[in-house]
Amino acid sequence: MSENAEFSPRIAAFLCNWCSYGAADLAGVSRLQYPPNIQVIRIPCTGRMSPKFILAAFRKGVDGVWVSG
Amino acid sequence: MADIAGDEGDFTVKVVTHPRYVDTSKCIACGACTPKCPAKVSNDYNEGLDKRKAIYVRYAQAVPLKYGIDPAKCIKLTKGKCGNCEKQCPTGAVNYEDTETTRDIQVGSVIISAGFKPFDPSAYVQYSYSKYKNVVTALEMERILAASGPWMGHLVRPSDEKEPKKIAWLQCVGSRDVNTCDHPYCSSVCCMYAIKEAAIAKEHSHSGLDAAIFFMDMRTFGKDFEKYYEKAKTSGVRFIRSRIHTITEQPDKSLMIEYATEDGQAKTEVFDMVVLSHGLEVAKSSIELANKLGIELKSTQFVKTTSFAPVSSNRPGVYVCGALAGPKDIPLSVVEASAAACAAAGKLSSARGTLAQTKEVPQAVDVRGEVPKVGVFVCSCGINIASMVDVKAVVDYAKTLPFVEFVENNLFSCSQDTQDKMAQTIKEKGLNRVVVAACTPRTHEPLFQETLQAAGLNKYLFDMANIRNQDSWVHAAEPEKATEKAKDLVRMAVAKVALLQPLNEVKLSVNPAAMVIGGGVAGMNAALELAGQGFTTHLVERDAQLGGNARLLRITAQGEEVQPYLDGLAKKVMDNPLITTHLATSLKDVEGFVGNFKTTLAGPAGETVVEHGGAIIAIGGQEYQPSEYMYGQDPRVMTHLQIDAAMMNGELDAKKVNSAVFIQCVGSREPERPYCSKVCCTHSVESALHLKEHNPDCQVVIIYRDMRTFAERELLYKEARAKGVLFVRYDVNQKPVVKKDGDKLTVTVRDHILGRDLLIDADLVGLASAIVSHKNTELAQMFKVPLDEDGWFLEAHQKLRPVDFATDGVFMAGLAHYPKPLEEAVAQALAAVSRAVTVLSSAEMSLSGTVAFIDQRKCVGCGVCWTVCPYQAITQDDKGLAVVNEALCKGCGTCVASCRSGAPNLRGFTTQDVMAQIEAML
Amino acid sequence: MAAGKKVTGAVMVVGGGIAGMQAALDLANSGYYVYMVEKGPAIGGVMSQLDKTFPTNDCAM
Amino acid sequence: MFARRRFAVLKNLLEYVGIEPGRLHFSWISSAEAEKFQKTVAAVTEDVKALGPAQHMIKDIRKVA
Repeated sequence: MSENAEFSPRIAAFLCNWCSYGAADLAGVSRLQYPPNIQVIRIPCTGRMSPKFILAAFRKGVDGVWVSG
Repeated sequence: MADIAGDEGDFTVKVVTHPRYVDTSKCIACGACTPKCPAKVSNDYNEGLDKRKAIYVRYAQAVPLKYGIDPAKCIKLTKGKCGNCEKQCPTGAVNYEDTETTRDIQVGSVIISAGFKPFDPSAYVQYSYSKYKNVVTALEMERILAASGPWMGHLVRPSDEKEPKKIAWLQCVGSRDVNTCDHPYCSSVCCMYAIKEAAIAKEHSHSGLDAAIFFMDMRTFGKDFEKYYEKAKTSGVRFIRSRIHTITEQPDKSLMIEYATEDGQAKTEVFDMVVLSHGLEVAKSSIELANKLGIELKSTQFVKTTSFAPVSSNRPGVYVCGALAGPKDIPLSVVEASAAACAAAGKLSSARGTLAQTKEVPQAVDVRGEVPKVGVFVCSCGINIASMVDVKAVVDYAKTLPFVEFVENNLFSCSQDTQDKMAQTIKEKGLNRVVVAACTPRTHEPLFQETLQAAGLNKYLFDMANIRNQDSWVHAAEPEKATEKAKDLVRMAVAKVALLQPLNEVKLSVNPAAMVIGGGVAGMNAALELAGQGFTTHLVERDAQLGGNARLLRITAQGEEVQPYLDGLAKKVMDNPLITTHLATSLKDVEGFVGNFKTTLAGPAGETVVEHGGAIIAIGGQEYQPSEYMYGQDPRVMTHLQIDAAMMNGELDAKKVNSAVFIQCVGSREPERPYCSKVCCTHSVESALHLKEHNPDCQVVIIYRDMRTFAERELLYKEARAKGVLFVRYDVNQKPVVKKDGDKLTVTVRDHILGRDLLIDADLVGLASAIVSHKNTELAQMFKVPLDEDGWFLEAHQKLRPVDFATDGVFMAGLAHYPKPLEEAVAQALAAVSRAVTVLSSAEMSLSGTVAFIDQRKCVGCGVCWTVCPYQAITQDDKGLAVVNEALCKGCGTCVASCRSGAPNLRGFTTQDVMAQIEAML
Repeated sequence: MAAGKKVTGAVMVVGGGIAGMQAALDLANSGYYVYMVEKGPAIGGVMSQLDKTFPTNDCAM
Repeated sequence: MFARRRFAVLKNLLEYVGIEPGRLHFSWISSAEAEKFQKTVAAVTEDVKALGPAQHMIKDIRKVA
């Protein structure tokens, strides 16, 4: 799988404003390094997460979806 | 604070500001200074377990998030050399010339909340804290377990940084001990935090940690504490009833503990690590401050207050709260804080609003229907963003995006001058949407929203692209990818912002009247304070007279007589022109929401409707009616309240009682009531002391499971033992037995120390009967507030919002929340008033614009949304369709995600907004 | 309080731990000007050093 | 609570239309758990990387179907 080694996936990350989004901010403050593959969309609460968004993201062509409350 | 002059209502306080050597108005907390600082200093935040620099911020979430220089450790300030941080600082905030300043401040009241100092166990020879590396304090253990601690939350012991497999916690270090440290009191919180640390350490452990807690009495008396204790037992935490006398270090730095079991056997056990559960004490500086201000302290050095005025010091206008006025946990500290705020404000209500400032906001221009004209401001954040992200490339890219009218790069977007310039640009270029690509909206959205408002734009026409915290700072090794990601984030933000519509913040008028439900000690205090601050108050009491459970109480733990106080309180309530008392009345119906409640009362004169802006629930609790220990079968078996009443009305003559037995935990800590009733241990000790006082020859035996005379009540327990009251512990599986033998009443109990049964003849058997809730589900439903499993009202947050509900405008106080002593009920009453006044004192309140709305053309009235709504903000209208009450909606969006026909939507986070971001993602 | 006596609509809170912060917030939200005095460089007190809090195991921060 | 239940159902649906379960991740991280956040990002990225580019449900879904 030599091409896979080059493959850099695009991942849609839906983060809850009060929890995971805050953790992401704190990771920044602490300069914790992680791969740049995630694209963050801030949502007010995981309750707002509609399956529609997940389907739309896959349809748009992302390689993965991560929902974190 | 150096000194106070003047009197209540008009104090002049001298305040000394110590130099920080960093200008907080310039510091942007970028952290560039710290890596270059050559001075390494023991990190007091991590209890000295690791190092920090001389220029530092106490912790990553510190407020204000501004650096400061430790003058004792800074090489420039001590030796005149270095100056590295000044060179590194991009904003010129470092100022080595900073000096101490003194100023006088005029205030009406002073609240002292100087807190406590964790007891320093260095002086204890038997624990060898300063000698052995693997003996740590509980606060050090907190830092070891914390993700922000020296080992990032990995459970390791200090000597070799290896994971311990066995840890022992030793209780009562610096508490309940007059021999070594002169602290006779119980510190109240250590039992619970030790269990918590043991449970968390077990979670962090990879090898199934063996955690053992060595204790004298387990004092888990607060709300849900007993359940926590039981859970820890089930999860394998070992509890050993013994006070440790010797620790010896082994060659591998492990620690051997020697202890004696309850039946007198000597045992030894080796642990990898020992945690000392150290208590709370008053700091020397606080004692000095109190002495200087003329504030009276108790023998324990905590500030003296009374049960009836638990947050007032002896000096009028000076209030205290938190651990300075006695060892206590966080919820009670928060309660007292609000109570102190209430008391401090009570005397100043004539000057309310005279000094507080409100901001003027210009009328926003209507941008609906206009073509979006987006302004993008890309921040360099000094070098925080610009060193990793090619800011210029991001600016050029942003110019190519649809609807973008103007793009600009700023060095510091958050600085005041940039803010002013930004507002100017918005007006000049006619921008109607704004994106700031900078740090995080969680800290800076409100600031930029103010700038929009200042420029006459609705503040919801705004979004941020988080290119610092979630980009430049975390992808430092990949600048190209970080730049690409910044472009992606800007594109997504622009796509969203173009769709945003101005949102209105609904303004609600607030009816400045309050209702207090329950006319006991908590309810009466709440009503009096509300009236004292000028609010019309309705006090509703189910009984025909005021007073509640306190009518049957003799004295408080501090020895104050309750009845005279209660009579005075009731008289003050009846005489207060602002308080309308509704006796023999109950609630029938509650309509409305915060600011505008409409409550129907049913009383002797029929039904009346009362309008009010807020409500305080203080319905109290009741004494459990025992079915055990021959209660009701022999008049000599009595509950606490019966004994108190009989002592007060003379039916029980203490001089004539020759043998009394008190049985603890009657109905408490049982499977059907898995909680501790908190007050009964102290109550039995009070009654025992009363009997001993009137008849020193009386034999008094208290049969208990754990003596929970928490905080300074421990002194009463000590006094009782000194006066010859006998304490015998029983096991829950081997309860005492009360029998009638002819005319004789006998109590049999297994003595664990002697290993045999004791038989006691008794003239009086006192049952420490539990406090049970009224389980008033009707009232809970009327106000849309929850009850817990045991029927207590459930607060919004057990630590930080102990008298609030998740429902706005409704608060609680007293036993309705959980069993508690009188002074805590009074403190809660004042706290509830303080919280209620934050609502009642504003003529109108703005609600967030981020609320749900329903497109009724799509709604079929299926009811899914009002079922899932966690705030009961959705109801059915007369057509059977859903409507959102914006006053209750918190903007979580759960309704939107649950609807199958797409009728609800969330303003600011509409389905279209999120879809636009998804579309713009790649 | 006697009528006509000067009353200042401001309160000083000494200590910026959890209790001090709560008292200050309540007062400010009720229309009083609040001065908070803290001897350290940041507010938060001892609670900011705690990891989790009992009995809910919520993060103290 | 509702969210969790909904996602359990969705995962089955996605698998049915041919999206590997490893492409969809859920987690719960508190605002203080920066390190957990970092680890989770790394883990999610690794998992998705291992699966290779998404083949199904991209824009030309009709062709695939």
